[in-house]
Amino acid sequence: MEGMLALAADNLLSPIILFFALGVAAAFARSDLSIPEAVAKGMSIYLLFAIGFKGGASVADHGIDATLVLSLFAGLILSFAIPILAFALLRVMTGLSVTDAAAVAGHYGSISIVTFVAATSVATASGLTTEGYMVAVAAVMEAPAILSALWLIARFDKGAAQMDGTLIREILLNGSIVLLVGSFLIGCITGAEGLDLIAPFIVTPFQGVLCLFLLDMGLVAGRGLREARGVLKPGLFLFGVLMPVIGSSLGLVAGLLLGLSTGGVMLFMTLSASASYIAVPAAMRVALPEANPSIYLTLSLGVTFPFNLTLGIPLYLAVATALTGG
Amino acid sequence: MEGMLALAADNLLSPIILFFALGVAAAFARSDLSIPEAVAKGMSIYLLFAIGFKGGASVADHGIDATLVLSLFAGLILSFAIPILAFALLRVMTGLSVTDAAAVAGHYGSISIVTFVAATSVATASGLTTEGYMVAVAAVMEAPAILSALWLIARFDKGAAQMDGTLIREILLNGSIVLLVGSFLIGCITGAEGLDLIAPFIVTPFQGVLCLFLLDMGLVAGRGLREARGVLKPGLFLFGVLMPVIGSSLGLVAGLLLGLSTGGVMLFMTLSASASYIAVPAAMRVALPEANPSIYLTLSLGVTFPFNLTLGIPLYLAVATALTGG
Amino acid sequence: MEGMLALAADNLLSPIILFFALGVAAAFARSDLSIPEAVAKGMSIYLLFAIGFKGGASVADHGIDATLVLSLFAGLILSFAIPILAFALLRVMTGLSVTDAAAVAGHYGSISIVTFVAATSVATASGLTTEGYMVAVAAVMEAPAILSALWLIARFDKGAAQMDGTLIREILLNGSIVLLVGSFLIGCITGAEGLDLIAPFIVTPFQGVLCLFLLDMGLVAGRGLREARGVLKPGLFLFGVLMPVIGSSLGLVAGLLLGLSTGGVMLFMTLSASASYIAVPAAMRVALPEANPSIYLTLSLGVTFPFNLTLGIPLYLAVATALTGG
Amino acid sequence: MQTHQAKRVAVIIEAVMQSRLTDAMEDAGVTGYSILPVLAGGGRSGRWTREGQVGRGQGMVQVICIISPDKLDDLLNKAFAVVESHIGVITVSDCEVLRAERF
Amino acid sequence: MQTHQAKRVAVIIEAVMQSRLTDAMEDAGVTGYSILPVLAGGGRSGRWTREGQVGRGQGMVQVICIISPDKLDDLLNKAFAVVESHIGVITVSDCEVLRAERF
Amino acid sequence: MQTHQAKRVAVIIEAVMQSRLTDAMEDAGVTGYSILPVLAGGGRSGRWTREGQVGRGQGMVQVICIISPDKLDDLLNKAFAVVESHIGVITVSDCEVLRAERF
Ligand SMILES: Nc1ncnc2c1ncn2[C@@H]1O[C@H](COP(=O)(O)O)[C@@H](O)[C@H]1O
Ligand SMILES: Nc1ncnc2c1ncn2[C@@H]1O[C@H](COP(=O)(O)O)[C@@H](O)[C@H]1O
Ligand SMILES: Nc1ncnc2c1ncn2[C@@H]1O[C@H](COP(=O)(O)O)[C@@H](O)[C@H]1O
Ligand code: NA
Ligand code: NA
Ligand code: NA
Repeated sequence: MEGMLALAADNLLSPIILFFALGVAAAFARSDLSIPEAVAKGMSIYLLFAIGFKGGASVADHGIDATLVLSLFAGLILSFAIPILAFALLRVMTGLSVTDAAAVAGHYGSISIVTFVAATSVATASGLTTEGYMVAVAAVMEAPAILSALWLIARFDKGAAQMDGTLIREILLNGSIVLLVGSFLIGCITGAEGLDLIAPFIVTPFQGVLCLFLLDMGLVAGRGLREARGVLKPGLFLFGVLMPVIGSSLGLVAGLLLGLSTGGVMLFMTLSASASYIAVPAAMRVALPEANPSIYLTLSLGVTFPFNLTLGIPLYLAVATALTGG
Repeated sequence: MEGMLALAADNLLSPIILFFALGVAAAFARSDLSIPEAVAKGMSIYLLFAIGFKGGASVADHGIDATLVLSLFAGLILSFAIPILAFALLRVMTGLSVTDAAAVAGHYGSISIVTFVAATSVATASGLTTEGYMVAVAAVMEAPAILSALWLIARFDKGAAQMDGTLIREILLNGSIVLLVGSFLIGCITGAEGLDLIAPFIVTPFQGVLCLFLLDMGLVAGRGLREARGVLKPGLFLFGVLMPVIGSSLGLVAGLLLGLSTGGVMLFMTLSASASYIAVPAAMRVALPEANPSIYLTLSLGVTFPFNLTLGIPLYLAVATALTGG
Repeated sequence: MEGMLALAADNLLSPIILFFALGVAAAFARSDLSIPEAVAKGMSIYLLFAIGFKGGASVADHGIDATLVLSLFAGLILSFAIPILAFALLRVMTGLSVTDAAAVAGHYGSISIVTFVAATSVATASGLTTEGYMVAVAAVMEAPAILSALWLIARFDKGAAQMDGTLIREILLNGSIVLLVGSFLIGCITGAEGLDLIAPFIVTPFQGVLCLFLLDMGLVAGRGLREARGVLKPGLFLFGVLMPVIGSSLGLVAGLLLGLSTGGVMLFMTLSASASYIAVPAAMRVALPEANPSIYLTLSLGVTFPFNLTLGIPLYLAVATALTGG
Repeated sequence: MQTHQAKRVAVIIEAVMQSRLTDAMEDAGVTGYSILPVLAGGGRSGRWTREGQVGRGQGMVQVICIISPDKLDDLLNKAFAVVESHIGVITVSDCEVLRAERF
Repeated sequence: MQTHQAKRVAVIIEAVMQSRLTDAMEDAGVTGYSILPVLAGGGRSGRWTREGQVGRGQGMVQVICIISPDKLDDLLNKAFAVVESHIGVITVSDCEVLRAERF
Repeated sequence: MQTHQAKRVAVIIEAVMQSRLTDAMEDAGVTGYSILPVLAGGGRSGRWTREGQVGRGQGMVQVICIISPDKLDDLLNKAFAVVESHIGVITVSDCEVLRAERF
């Protein structure tokens, strides 16, 4: 417990969190500090490229085993299942319409790659090794949640959702999925040799880029919170901090059943706890235009992301350590 | 003296100066070489992030002392005072209108962060250590000069300036100030540990990014000089090379009184000698739309910046070394 | 021969080729994966900056000799000559109009800098040293081919080309030529010292940036191939793989006559084999608006570039090794 | 100089709907269209800006299409079918063009 | 298709004045506006381009606002008060819109 | 508010021809022009996008010029001479401007 508080404490003082806070503060103070869209996109491409490749290289290192396949499968199930749980919770906890509730629910079944990266850093910093294929699990968990959300709509609010083949393709071949999976596979193929070649680009400077990227996320999140003041009712806010904890417990169960390492369990918890703010919002604008974007964006980027970053990750680490006896 | 000439000579042949020259040459030759706006902004964000953080980390290292506070205060005074001196000088040396003179004066009270960075590199290359908090002094010196300029207008050309609360906020919460100060504070908080984490991003590649950024500055400066041929009268040009020398002498006095290290004195001279070309021009467009931008942009970016980069910095270093017996 | 197949094989599995393939695949699958224009331009500026500087630094190291001047001259000749050969070939092999044939021919006399960079990596990986001034040869070969193409038009299709002083200046002071030559000269001037200063920026992360850049090229090439399905007739395709082989043999002769190192010969072959997809297309749009861009873009970026990347380079390396007994 | 009557249709639409709109336009037989970036905006659903944004979920683009008047109605119907349930603005204005044969 | 008369107000204004203009527009009760980037330009005060620029001091943006004719005058007055002492261009043109209730 | 008749000339032209067009416009004595980016487009010569593009060979820009009606013809002639042999679209529409003295 104490250890966990200590961990939480110096997690709070880690550069990435402080830069996120700086961004939020700058946005609230209405500073004109901003990072160009192209640079922000460039950084996110860099992050996907780097973690995908590193994950693949480490798989090439440790070899493929049954757990890998089972983990992917478990991720798939969780991504499908969590939105349904979230939807039920939203209907009881908040006054959201079916459409809004389904849209929000979809975000929580999917994942936030930056939260995943932050968790990986914390794990590494605490001397834990993590299964490289957790990156592939992350990729697998991105899209199914969207389908669940659309199914919820079809189920509870006949015909509201606008679904077509193009949309399915857009969801499954989403840029970040393609880049993450592609880099992962290339990492698998080229292995340690490939990693040595590009490590000075994707390994050593990684933490620095991550800091700048979190500054940008802070700016965007802060701006969103300022715009959406009205939206954030107590019930919603509560959901935003409760849902990740619930999600993480599902990830915990999966991780334990799969017999993952302490680090792996923690990452599975983090994936299940995190909410998407890139892939899912775009899909929702196409499929559920009536759903209010400021609700799901504020919740996922303004509440759940900071919660996971600051308190969630240390919590998941502590629990994973305790229960895996790692 | 000789040593200084030698220093000036190989300063002139340093990559950063050569890349600035390349940019100017390309612009004069009307080559279509150009760096995308987003990339240029990205590099300037990188530079502010890096020097702010490094400065903070070194303060965390050496601890805070009275000199820090006094230096900030001295910077504040200089930034307020220099424009008034510059204004007087402009009125006697040039035929500029009150408005144009005040606008130009504001630029010289403020600072150019790249000039500061270049001076730091030269100092380090000459084996000098510099006070990390000079970064904070740089931040403090950015804005006050603008207020001085507006005061000059109010004083000598009643009601010409368009001043309002929004403008004050924009000036004080200017993006580069917020990023520089924020990174500085985060550097202070996370200290050596934080620096180790992101050094491969902000320390080792720094000089290379600086070269590319100076190429861009050369392109912009060269384009500006080409556009503003007519503007640059002998009197103005003379001011552009005289003012930094005068400014630097004020910085020298301040640095000596504060008892800064040789490197610190040199940086204080550089800050006082340098002229803004980012924050101040933007503020002037809002507050003094009648002031002719090509005058202050050409002077600060086309004359004073290259002067400081090539001759000024070695001069300030030589003087600082001589007078601190460093 | 066997050695060559082995080489070709693991060349095919090198990260840069796999990322190019990933890009092509993503484009064909119509994924929305894309790299912002500003980031793509930023990466290409980085690559030109880096190889130019490294080339110059190595010349500073090994000193200038007669071969340098002769190599530049040889490059000039080849760039002028190859288009004429290509034009003749196109007229017999394909049904292209004079205008289209001339436009395509111009691309093959010029060069692709990324192909050159890829070849350099392969050479280095095989423990070969290469003449640093080959970068200057690359720069010299960019423009003359355009003039040849325009001459061909003037010769065979009176007055079709729209040529003027501005265009000549645009061609000769093309951004990539200026940056490449400028960085090369600065590398020469600052030498090993300058290189040490910025090596952490231009050397160590280089391969990683190259991977991302090839991902982008794959995306663009794939999109182009999808758009231009109709255009790529068998005859054209054949030309796209035959011409580089022919071009490389001319480069081979030149390299042998010049007495270049094995690596140098291989690079000369690569330069002669590669086709431009940046400088020349832009010039052709201005000078030969009637020429169909999808023909020359598809050929150079969609056929010849991948051919050189995958099979060409190992072939050129094998031949150069065999004939220089290196 | 000889000019011809034409219509300028400008649609400010969400970036995520762009390809759907241009597909619909090609259905309607337009000979061409151009897509312009929109940096920021404000409306009944609040303010937004692309600054620092990574995802495509937020933000609009402007699709401009010059067409001959006789094709207008078909285009509007097909375009509206796409925009209908989404935020966005469709405007039509008169303009004159050179090289009428192209529209 | 049923369309309605509206006005298209396009203001090319310095980037530094953007937020002041949009605030003024919201004052004037516009229901929305869009901001388009301007890459470069030329005028009585010379040529400019955004290429390689870091500061916001130089450069313009285009603010587009579709409004119902009855709101035009108020908007122009409020917008002009902002632009008056600055460089920039205000144009008004007629257009037709779908979904008139939105303007 | 007092406004004055003017013409809005919008030319969508290849990026590589931009400087040639603006030179021609200055020849024609325009008082100013603005250049807007175009992200993507489609036409008789196919679809294109700037995404990931390094070279300037592909892609268009939109050049906007507000002029007084009396200068229109000269401008169109000079502009057309540049665009004639290239792809691109020239449109002219009526608009009203404030500060007519500027055009
Ligand atoms: N009257 C208008 N003029 C120009 N752009 C508009 C207008 N109304 C809406 N928009 C654009 O469409 C977006 C969504 O509008 P709304 O649905 O009203 O929130 C706004 O953020 C603007 O970018
Ligand atoms: N007639 C015009 N048409 C289009 N844009 C213009 C016009 N006049 C001025 N501008 C824009 O406004 C900026 C400042 O104009 P000026 O005050 O004339 O220097 C120019 O650089 C252009 O971007
Ligand atoms: N009718 C049109 N409306 C708007 N933009 C057009 C139109 N026709 C062509 N364009 C633009 O001009 C480019 C070249 O057109 P085209 O010559 O028809 O291939 C297209 O890709 C569009 O960007
Ligand atoms: Na989740
Ligand atoms: Na100063
Ligand atoms: Na070639």
